[in-house]
Amino acid sequence: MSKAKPLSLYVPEPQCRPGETPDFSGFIVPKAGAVRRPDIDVAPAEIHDLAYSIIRVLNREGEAVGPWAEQLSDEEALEGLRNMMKVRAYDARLLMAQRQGKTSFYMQSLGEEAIACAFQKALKPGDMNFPTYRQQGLLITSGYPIVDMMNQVYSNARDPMAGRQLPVMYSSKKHGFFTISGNLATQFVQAVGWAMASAIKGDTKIAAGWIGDGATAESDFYAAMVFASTYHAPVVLNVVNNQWAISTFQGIARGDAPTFASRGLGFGMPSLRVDGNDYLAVYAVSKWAIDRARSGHGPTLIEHVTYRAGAHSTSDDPSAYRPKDEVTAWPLGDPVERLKAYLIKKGAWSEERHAQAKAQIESEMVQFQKEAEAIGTLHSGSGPSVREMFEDVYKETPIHLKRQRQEAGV
Amino acid sequence: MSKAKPLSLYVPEPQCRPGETPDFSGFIVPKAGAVRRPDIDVAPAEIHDLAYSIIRVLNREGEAVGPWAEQLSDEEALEGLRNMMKVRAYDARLLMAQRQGKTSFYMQSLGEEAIACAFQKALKPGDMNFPTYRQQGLLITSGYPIVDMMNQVYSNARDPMAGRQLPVMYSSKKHGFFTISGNLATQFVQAVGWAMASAIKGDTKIAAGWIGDGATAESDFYAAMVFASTYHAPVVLNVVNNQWAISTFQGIARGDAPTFASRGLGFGMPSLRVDGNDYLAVYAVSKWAIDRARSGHGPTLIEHVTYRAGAHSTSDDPSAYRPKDEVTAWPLGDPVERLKAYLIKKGAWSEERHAQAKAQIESEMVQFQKEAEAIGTLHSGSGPSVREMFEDVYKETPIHLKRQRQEAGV
Amino acid sequence: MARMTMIEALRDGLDVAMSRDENVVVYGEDVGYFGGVFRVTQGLQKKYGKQRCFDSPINESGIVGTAIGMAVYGLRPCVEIQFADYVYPAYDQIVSEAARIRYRSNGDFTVPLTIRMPSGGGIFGGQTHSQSPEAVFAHVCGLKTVMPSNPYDAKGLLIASIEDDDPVIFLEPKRLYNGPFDGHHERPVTPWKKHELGEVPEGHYSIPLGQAAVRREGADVTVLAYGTMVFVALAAAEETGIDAEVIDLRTILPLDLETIENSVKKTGRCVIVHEATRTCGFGAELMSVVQESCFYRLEAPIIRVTGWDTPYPHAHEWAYFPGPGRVGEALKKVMESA
Amino acid sequence: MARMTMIEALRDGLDVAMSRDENVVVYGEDVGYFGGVFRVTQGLQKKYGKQRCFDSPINESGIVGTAIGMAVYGLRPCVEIQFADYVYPAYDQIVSEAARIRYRSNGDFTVPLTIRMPSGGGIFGGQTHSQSPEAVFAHVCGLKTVMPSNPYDAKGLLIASIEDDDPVIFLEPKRLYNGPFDGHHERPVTPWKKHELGEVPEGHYSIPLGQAAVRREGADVTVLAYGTMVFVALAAAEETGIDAEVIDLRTILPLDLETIENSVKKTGRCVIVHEATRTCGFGAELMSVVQESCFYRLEAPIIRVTGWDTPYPHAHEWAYFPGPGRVGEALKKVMESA
Ligand SMILES: Cc1ncc(C[n+]2csc(CCOP(=O)(O)OP(=O)(O)O)c2C)c(N)n1
Ligand SMILES: Cc1ncc(C[n+]2csc(CCOP(=O)(O)OP(=O)(O)O)c2C)c(N)n1
Ligand SMILES: [Mg+2]
Ligand SMILES: [Mg+2]
Repeated sequence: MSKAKPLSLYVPEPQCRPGETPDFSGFIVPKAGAVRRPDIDVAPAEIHDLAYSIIRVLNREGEAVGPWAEQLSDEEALEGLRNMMKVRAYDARLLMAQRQGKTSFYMQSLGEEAIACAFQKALKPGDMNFPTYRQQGLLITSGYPIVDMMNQVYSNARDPMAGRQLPVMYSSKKHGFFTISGNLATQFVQAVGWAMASAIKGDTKIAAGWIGDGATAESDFYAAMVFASTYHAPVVLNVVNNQWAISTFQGIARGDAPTFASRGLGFGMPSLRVDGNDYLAVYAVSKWAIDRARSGHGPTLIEHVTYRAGAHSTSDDPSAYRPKDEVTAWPLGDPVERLKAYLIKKGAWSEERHAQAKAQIESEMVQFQKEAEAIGTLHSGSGPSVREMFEDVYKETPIHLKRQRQEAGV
Repeated sequence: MSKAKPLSLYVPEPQCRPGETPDFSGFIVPKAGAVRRPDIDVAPAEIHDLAYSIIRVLNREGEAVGPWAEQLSDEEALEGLRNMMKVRAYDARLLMAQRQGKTSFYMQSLGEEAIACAFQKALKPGDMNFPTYRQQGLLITSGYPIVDMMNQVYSNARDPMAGRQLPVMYSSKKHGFFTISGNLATQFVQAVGWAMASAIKGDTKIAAGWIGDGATAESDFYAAMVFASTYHAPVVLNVVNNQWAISTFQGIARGDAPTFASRGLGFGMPSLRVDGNDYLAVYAVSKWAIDRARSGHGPTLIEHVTYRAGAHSTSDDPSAYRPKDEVTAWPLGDPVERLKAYLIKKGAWSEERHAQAKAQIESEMVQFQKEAEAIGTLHSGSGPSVREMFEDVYKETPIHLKRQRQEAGV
Repeated sequence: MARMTMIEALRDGLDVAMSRDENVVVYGEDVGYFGGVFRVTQGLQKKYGKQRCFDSPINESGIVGTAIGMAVYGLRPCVEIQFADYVYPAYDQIVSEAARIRYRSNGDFTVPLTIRMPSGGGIFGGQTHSQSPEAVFAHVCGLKTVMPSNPYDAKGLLIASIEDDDPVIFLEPKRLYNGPFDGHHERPVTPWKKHELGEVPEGHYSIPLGQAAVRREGADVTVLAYGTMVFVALAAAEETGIDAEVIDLRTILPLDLETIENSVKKTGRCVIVHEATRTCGFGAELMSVVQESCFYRLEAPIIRVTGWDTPYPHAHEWAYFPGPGRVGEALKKVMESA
Repeated sequence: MARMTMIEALRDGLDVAMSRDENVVVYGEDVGYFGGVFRVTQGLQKKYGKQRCFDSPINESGIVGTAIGMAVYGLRPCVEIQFADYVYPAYDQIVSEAARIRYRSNGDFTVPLTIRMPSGGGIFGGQTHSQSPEAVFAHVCGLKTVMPSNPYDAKGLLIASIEDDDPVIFLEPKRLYNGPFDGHHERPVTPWKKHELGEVPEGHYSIPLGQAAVRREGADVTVLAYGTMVFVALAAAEETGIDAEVIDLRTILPLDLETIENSVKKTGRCVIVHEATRTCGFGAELMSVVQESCFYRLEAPIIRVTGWDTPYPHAHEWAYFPGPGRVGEALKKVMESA
């Protein structure tokens, strides 16, 4: 090297910003059915290519094709469709409730419903999810009472979290749903530890970690992979790449790697990328990784490729940082529409039945909501006792906290 | 999956333990000269194979072969040899001084001298290393006064760190050597930030991060790669894989990945593996990565493969956890012996001149040591003023600290 | 002179610092194009370019760690942690590195770094958007810790922090971003443009770190407060009619010992207010300092009014928040004693 | 009954806990085959197998994070952080997760986890092998924090911590590992086998968390200490001839308020000793608690004797360490006052 040119800092930018035309031409979508399906005990080194492609089952014609297809009966697929519709209807109600001032805050999963709904379907009772705030689909699919979810969002007297947690931070051991943390990525490591515990005890349960594209940049994402790789933990590590982390496009977290799945390769971990808006593909890939973990072959990293169709949260307005119509340009479509089209094509479903089901689910939600609101919402009706504020800091309340409770007069 | 078998926790173990015969048969050593040499602006995706091999220049016959050879003149190679000999002699003296109670603690770099010495040679003035405690070779190669290193090890009145730091935790901005931290891996991220600053300012300086195999497990190793990858930071990220992290073999940190270099692949970063006991190879690979960074092509991860021939520190006794003769079985030999053999084979050096040089260097070290000891050692002679304890906590000493200094009566 | 919100004042402070010194760089999560979730950095990327104001990956250790490297290089980074609740992943870089590099290198390397973060509750943010972690920084020597209570101070202290040659933790009481909130959450919000401390001079000025401000002179009792609690304390004084001297610390560390000691020596009584959990909070240090230097002048036990030793709850935000009612009770109690 | 070093007592405690409950697992850096750099876990891997005692990668956040997951599963992990100075990378997992999971899940998930770590100075470990970080844990509700001062307590408290259903930070004063060090570094080391607190019963016993021990009864002044400072305080009492009541806190949180308050109400004077830096250290909380509940009984200002607000220096270890000389001066001063 002779005299070097001045350096300059490279700062990645998304394809387009507000006012520009959405452009996904750089986003390569392989044909449905094109990616091979290895055995679950395959050596990770032999499937590096799967980290750079996208496993897809549903093609544009609404057919399920290729080696990852044909895993679910029509009944099962229909149940999946209903679950996704429930999640969407639930989100819509609560989003409106927040706008009406009935709670402080809400986060929806619009456009990403297939991922949590299909994954939960592939789990067994006893398995444990370590979710983020955008996996309400896990809870709804596992049959957690929707009215209790609403009670929590309203922080009312029946709030299962006793008014302590933010609206969407659910918890249910019984439903294999670990208490959501407000802190990103911490739960990814805990999932690995939980899985290690299952192995230490000689059980057959597996854990699932969940993280967003943005949060993969957190150090705990890597801590999790280090431990999972070293101890062959029976865990499935899910990255939900919905393209955005609040206002930040996924390129800031991903850097120069072409995909998030490829992060797993340096840990000798099978790393797969799946069409996250394709219920059948998500189910098949999840099942593959879950079976692999349960049969002692260790961890798998899955990147679910999707798009955050809504705002980050009720505190966010995405029109400030991305084109409003980006969602319509998104090449992987809508998960509900795609599964619906598949079922209709197969003759197992129809536009009419769909419209009926939608109406029925929505009226159910209204019913639940009435039930919850009859108890209370954040600022009206009956709330949890103030005493609850002082409980469960420890198993037994120590003397200094008892004194404080006294001071508070409760 | 029908009924699953009980899981069990996999815990990796080294090839052999004390009392067993050292065995490196699983450690594959490619022939010197066998690995290709891409251009410095190569696309990272095209050189994944370099993360799984070992770049070597010196063959068993003491010849420099292959595309990475012929970078250094005989004079330069000789200088490298002398630097490595100095480091070794320095270490030996201070190790003994610690045993004699002249200081509290010491850490040598026996067997790893080529890495720091060759790397420093490839840097330019103004570049900055962010070293660990085992890169004294950087400092010695850059011409830092050895007597000052000793003054620090002795915490005497001339200790450049004023008695504040542990013996081996050197610092010298002037010599491109960032103050060593006792905390592993923190400095790796800082190196990336320093490199980003150089790019922000439009300068041409580059940074080098240093980390051990064990410490790659730390989260900050990954934080560094995330930032380096995203902003194309002009930094060289060095992993010194000396097979051991205190008593823990490298497999615990590495997990199921075949190499540490491969950790870089998921960040879209060129990731090279080099024979760390081959001065010429380390120089060539370092130069490649440094040139790449300086010409704006971004970061490189280098895994230097070596063996920690000594104890972890003076507080450690490796015979409790690894076979005593493992070092003799180590397939990559000794860096000093290998470079010496090369120079002798080329006719630029001889056994006699080597013996002479060794004696001269050792007597120089004795001289420096006398000089330093004339000032003081940890428990005798003159030490830094106690007032120093209260200085430099802040630029200006705030009132509460002044009061404490008064209370201490100094 | 313009009246500004605290957000505008902070933005103006960054703008002034960036325009005067090209070594000032600003980054953090969502800080670049969008301008931060509280919009403090809005417009800076456009004005100063992507190289000086940019989005970072979501990795707090990486944000602070890279900023340390930049500061060592010679820049003056001012980074944002999106909420103070999320600073803990960076705690090691702050405590083990930023705070100690000057000392351990004998002044060879220094870290002129400012770490901004919104803190405190009152916005129904629940346990992960409400914390006040000042105590875990105040315990660490080598750090300075600052918390402004109004737009004027916010700008002046932020500029001083950026110009300071040591690492500064800059806590922004987010409940004060838009107005001088006194804890009466049931009343309409007062905006800063109706408050004289919303007056923010144009251009450069700075408020020295380590100097408290007496917000209300009084003879009966000294109230030590900072951030949101300053207005709560003022409200409590008005409402109880007790002639309290309300001191706004502004800088938590180094502490303005003189102002505190002089005041307590005068009043003989002291109430300490903070929003953080009580045990081992910064109130304990304040109580100790007062006890140590004013013991013989104290006419009643010093009282702490603080957040309870529980996580910040969502539904019971106002039962948790140390409001004017609780502070008023403490004022009455400290006046009754002895 | 055998006399043991504190290392042996801790090992014995782990052994007892592991043999009684197969849910107890032990891991950390170098903890498995080698038995830890201080050899506390020596022999446990051999006895209980690799699945219950193993080496971990060097990642403190990973160690604590995985242990939280295991605890949630139903295990009782007892993990080692090699030095307390290296716990900060795990601070987020401890503060934001372990401490809050019971609360935020309304008791649905719990974290019976013990985090052991050697702390304190006196071994020429310099700034990164000498720290005492108890204050940054004591401030966090949901955590318990323990520091034994002798082999008997070490075993009993460790067993109690492992059996506790909440997360416990277990700080081991490494300078006491081999003997009851009183700060007279110039004198030969007394081994535990010459001290009655080196007597360690076989098998299972436990010392309830939250109970202090009065190490020396006295009428003149109460000394609050823990860990290494207990023996320093005892030495200072002997050497000054002041009839001090020396209280060994044993558990830092929850604090044994009763024992402390009763003693200070009796003596009317109080000296607090700890090795950590002063500002916002746990001594500030102790001083506050005593001030709050014993104000009218205090005859002199409470005094803190602590490490200085500087990093722990290498060469000046003994000028930094709060030795019996400094504690003795404080005792004299507190007796002279008023
Ligand atoms: C440790 C931490 N840092 C920052 C935040 C603030 N924060 C909340 S959500 C979010 C973006 C996360 O994006 P991503 O991981 O892609 O998930 P998504 O919201 O898209 O589902 C940020 C920065 C946080 N909650 N925790
Ligand atoms: C954060 C942190 N955790 C633990 C330690 C204790 N420690 C010091 S050196 C070391 C082993 C490091 O091994 P490696 O990275 O392979 O470097 P090597 O000593 O082999 O050069 C450990 C665990 C530390 N210094 N910092
Ligand atoms: Mg996202
Ligand atoms: Mg090593």
